[in-house]
Amino acid sequence: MLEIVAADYSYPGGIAAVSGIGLALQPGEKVAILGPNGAGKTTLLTLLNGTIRPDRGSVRLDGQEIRYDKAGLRHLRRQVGLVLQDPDDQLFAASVFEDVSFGPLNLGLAPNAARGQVDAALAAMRIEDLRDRPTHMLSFGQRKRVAIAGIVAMQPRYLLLDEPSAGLDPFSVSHLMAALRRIAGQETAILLTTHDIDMAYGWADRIVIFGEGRIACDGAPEDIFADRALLHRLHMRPPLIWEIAQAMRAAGMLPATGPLPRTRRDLLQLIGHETATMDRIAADLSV
Amino acid sequence: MLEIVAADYSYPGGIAAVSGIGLALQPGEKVAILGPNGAGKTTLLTLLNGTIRPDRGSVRLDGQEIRYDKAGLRHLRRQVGLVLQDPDDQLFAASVFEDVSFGPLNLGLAPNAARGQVDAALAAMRIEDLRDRPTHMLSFGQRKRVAIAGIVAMQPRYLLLDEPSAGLDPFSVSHLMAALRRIAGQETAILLTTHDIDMAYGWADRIVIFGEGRIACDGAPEDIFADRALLHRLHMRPPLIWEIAQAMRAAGMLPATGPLPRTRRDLLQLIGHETATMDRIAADLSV
Amino acid sequence: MHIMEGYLPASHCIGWAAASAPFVILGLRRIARVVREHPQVKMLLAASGAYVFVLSALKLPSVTGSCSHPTGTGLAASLFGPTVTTVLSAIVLLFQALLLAHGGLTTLGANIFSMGIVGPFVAYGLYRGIQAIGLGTTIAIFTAATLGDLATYVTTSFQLAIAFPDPASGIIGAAAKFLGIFAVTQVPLAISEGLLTVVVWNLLSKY
Amino acid sequence: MRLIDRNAQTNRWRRLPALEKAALAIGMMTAALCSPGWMAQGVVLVSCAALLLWGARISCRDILRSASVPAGFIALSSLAQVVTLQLNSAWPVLGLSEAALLPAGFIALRSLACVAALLFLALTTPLTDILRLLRRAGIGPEASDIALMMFRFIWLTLDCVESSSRSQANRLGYDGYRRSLRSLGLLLAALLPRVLNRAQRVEAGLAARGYDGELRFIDLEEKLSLVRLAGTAALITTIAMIGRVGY
Repeated sequence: MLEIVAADYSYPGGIAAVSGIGLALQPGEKVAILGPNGAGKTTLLTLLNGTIRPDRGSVRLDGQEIRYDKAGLRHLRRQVGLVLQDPDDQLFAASVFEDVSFGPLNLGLAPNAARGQVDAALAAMRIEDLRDRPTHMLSFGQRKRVAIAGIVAMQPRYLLLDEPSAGLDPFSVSHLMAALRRIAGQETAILLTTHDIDMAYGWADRIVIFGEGRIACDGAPEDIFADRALLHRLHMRPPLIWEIAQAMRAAGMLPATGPLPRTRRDLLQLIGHETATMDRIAADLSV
Repeated sequence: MLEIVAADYSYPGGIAAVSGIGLALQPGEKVAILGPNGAGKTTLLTLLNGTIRPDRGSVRLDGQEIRYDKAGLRHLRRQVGLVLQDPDDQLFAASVFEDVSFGPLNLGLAPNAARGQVDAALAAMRIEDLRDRPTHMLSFGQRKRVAIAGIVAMQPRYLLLDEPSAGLDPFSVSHLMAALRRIAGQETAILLTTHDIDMAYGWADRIVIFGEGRIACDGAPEDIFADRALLHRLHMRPPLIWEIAQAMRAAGMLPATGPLPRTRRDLLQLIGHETATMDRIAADLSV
Repeated sequence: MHIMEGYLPASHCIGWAAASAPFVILGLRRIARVVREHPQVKMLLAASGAYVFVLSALKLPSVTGSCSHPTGTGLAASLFGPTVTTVLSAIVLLFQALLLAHGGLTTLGANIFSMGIVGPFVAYGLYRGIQAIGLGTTIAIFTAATLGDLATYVTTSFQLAIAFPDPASGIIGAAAKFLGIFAVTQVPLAISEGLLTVVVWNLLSKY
Repeated sequence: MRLIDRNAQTNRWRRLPALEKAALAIGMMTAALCSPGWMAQGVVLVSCAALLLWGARISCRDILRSASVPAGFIALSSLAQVVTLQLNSAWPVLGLSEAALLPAGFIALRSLACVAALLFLALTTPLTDILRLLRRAGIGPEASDIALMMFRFIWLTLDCVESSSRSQANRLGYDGYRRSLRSLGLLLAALLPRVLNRAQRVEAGLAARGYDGELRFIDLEEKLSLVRLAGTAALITTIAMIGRVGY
């Protein structure tokens, strides 16, 4: 388990970035963090991976408080991988393969083992075909996937991603989320930040909302979005699908019980299903 | 009218960015361009503002083909403002006010007149409070608004924006779109690129879809999204609101005629209205 | 390695400023000429200057474990030639004084002389010379960057020695003292900078 | 790295004319540099500290932190001065010169006073204001435009370097000397094309705003005040006279 406990962090100059935040990430979980620009989401990720050190509070891995010396950070970063928002900050080597092998080689793996992990990461991100391409000739979406592969190749148990879907077209986003779903299946926990509430609602097991440097709420999507007063205070809107489904339920167009649809497909099916039922009823009546 | 006619452009190295594109922008219009990463959307904007010159074809302002000498470009850029995606590519001065005053001064305005246009632009973008702040100490969302103000202060008749909503949280996006709606009201045409299909659907009078360096379609939102085969070929999905409304209409939950809802609020009202009607009917029946 | 604000007597400050001025003016003229022909060079030089500045503010891993800052002028001189590097160095030194309080305004002339003139010219001369002999680019770049950096440090030590001669052994003795004291950080730094410049150069030539 | 700039951008005196602040700083620096006596240096040191603390309202901690690096260098150089070196015997002999103690102390104090004057300027005045001053003084539009853009590019480049080195550290790129050197080399090599590319994009971005080769904007500086200038002149004259006395 990766935890942050009662942590404060202020930027030089005294501006508080986060205060009193606490969060625990269980193996295998899929968690999405929402919140406005500048609310402290990125700060949380960099705290969790030891890049910055909390002014107060602590970060714990499997119950042990992490140490900020070389060995301690090395231990932490083997298990906690962080993908930054801008892929250009993360690609250095001339070719995709070389770049993705940077992490595994630094882990001290033998060339053959490293090669295996690189190939696995390229396969997980579905970019085997980019293997030998020069990094400076990739498109934005490709660079983004290569940057993620660079961390995935280190096989962290906790994968943190800062705005992985930012700047991608919807088709690339759905590909990326599918890749993250495949990776999360293998005992890896994923924690990502996003502005895309609908995507978060369809993907995450758990949603955390940040507001003004604090964690405003943390829980199952159904519970979070049911609290209208809270969302209003945070200037947030519930996911469109959730809101429409709620309105339809209130209007009697969807059954009053049962799980709410999470994705576009779920909702459309539900509407179609209802139609089918209504058609059947209508047919029954007309008999 | 700002037009581009049968234009081709290839990047140095011979990779075609756009080919045979044609588009006309009328004063006062609100147009959104959709399309995957790398389809040529940004290239179109830079062609329209004379930053790059088409290999074939032409760009015309009010029927006159533009000249690419100093005076010609000066004339074009007085009327056609371009806001780049990355605000850091457009900001250079030390403080917000100084930076926004750059464009108006370049137009040859006297300091006092320039000052007035700067203040008007800061007010239009609702960033009067940032007036005195150093540019390199602003957040991403703030820099984005300052970059737009820098162009708005030049009071162009055609305002082009490359991915204005990218990287912004939903609340900031709705603020930004409201600001753009205010500006568009004043005889200014706005053309923007985006990946946010739902936002485009709610905001634009006209939608243009790019695919592989060509304009795949251009027209009213209702017509564009009705062509399922085309969208499928372009790996695009219709807006969620449109799709749900269609499904509900097909299921008989919404009336078969009348305009489709464009925004979240429209749709929710429509669902609520239907409920009210049904309640009324139920009440009538029970009488 | 810079001489701090107020460390040199007024006469030395004026003297070194006068010695540096012609080089700076020469470089400015050259830039003005190039900018007139290719206006976009202005932005490229600004970006390169920022690169050199940030490079000089980076902490460099050092073999002795201590951290120090490279000058970056070896790389700049190899890329842009020595006269342009002099102007960029002058701006970088002004910025270092006003953004980091490294060096100073009164000692600007002396620091331009060591870091903006002697360093780049030595580096550039070695780079061209060694290439001409045919010893290969890697050796040329390493030697140029390392000795360019060392030349800056030797010059600074002599500038201090002329200002503060040793009561017993004069300027030579004083220079030996300054060289000795700063050698602890500067010699490993120069080697690191040489190695780093080679790594960067080799990677850049791949693009 | 951002400490001095942050204060320059946010202190209470940031909008005062750069000319006034520069006149005060350079006047005090000159007075300190040219005074043979100890007292003038002390007065400069104290006045600068007082002006920074109570005038510009800069925190004591930030002043000390920005002075720490130059102070370290001054200490190291002074060490070289108090040590003597005998070269005329068979071996070079190091010794401690008592006679050199006093002059070395004086140089250190003078240097500290000048650093204080430099910090007064640096901590109260945004660097771009100083560049505008230099431009008015006639250093040529090329150099001043390059310097102005360089200032902007420095922050962009620094952001890139910080994120990039963080990302390399995330992938364990800074374990050991060899790996660190290689990682830093990779970073700098990837950075240069990025920075040059940025220059091209900024060129296009400014062109969209009517850039024709000259950077101009309306500044927010306050008007020159004769009262403040007179005060400055009086302070510097007093320090120069104290210096003349010779203590």
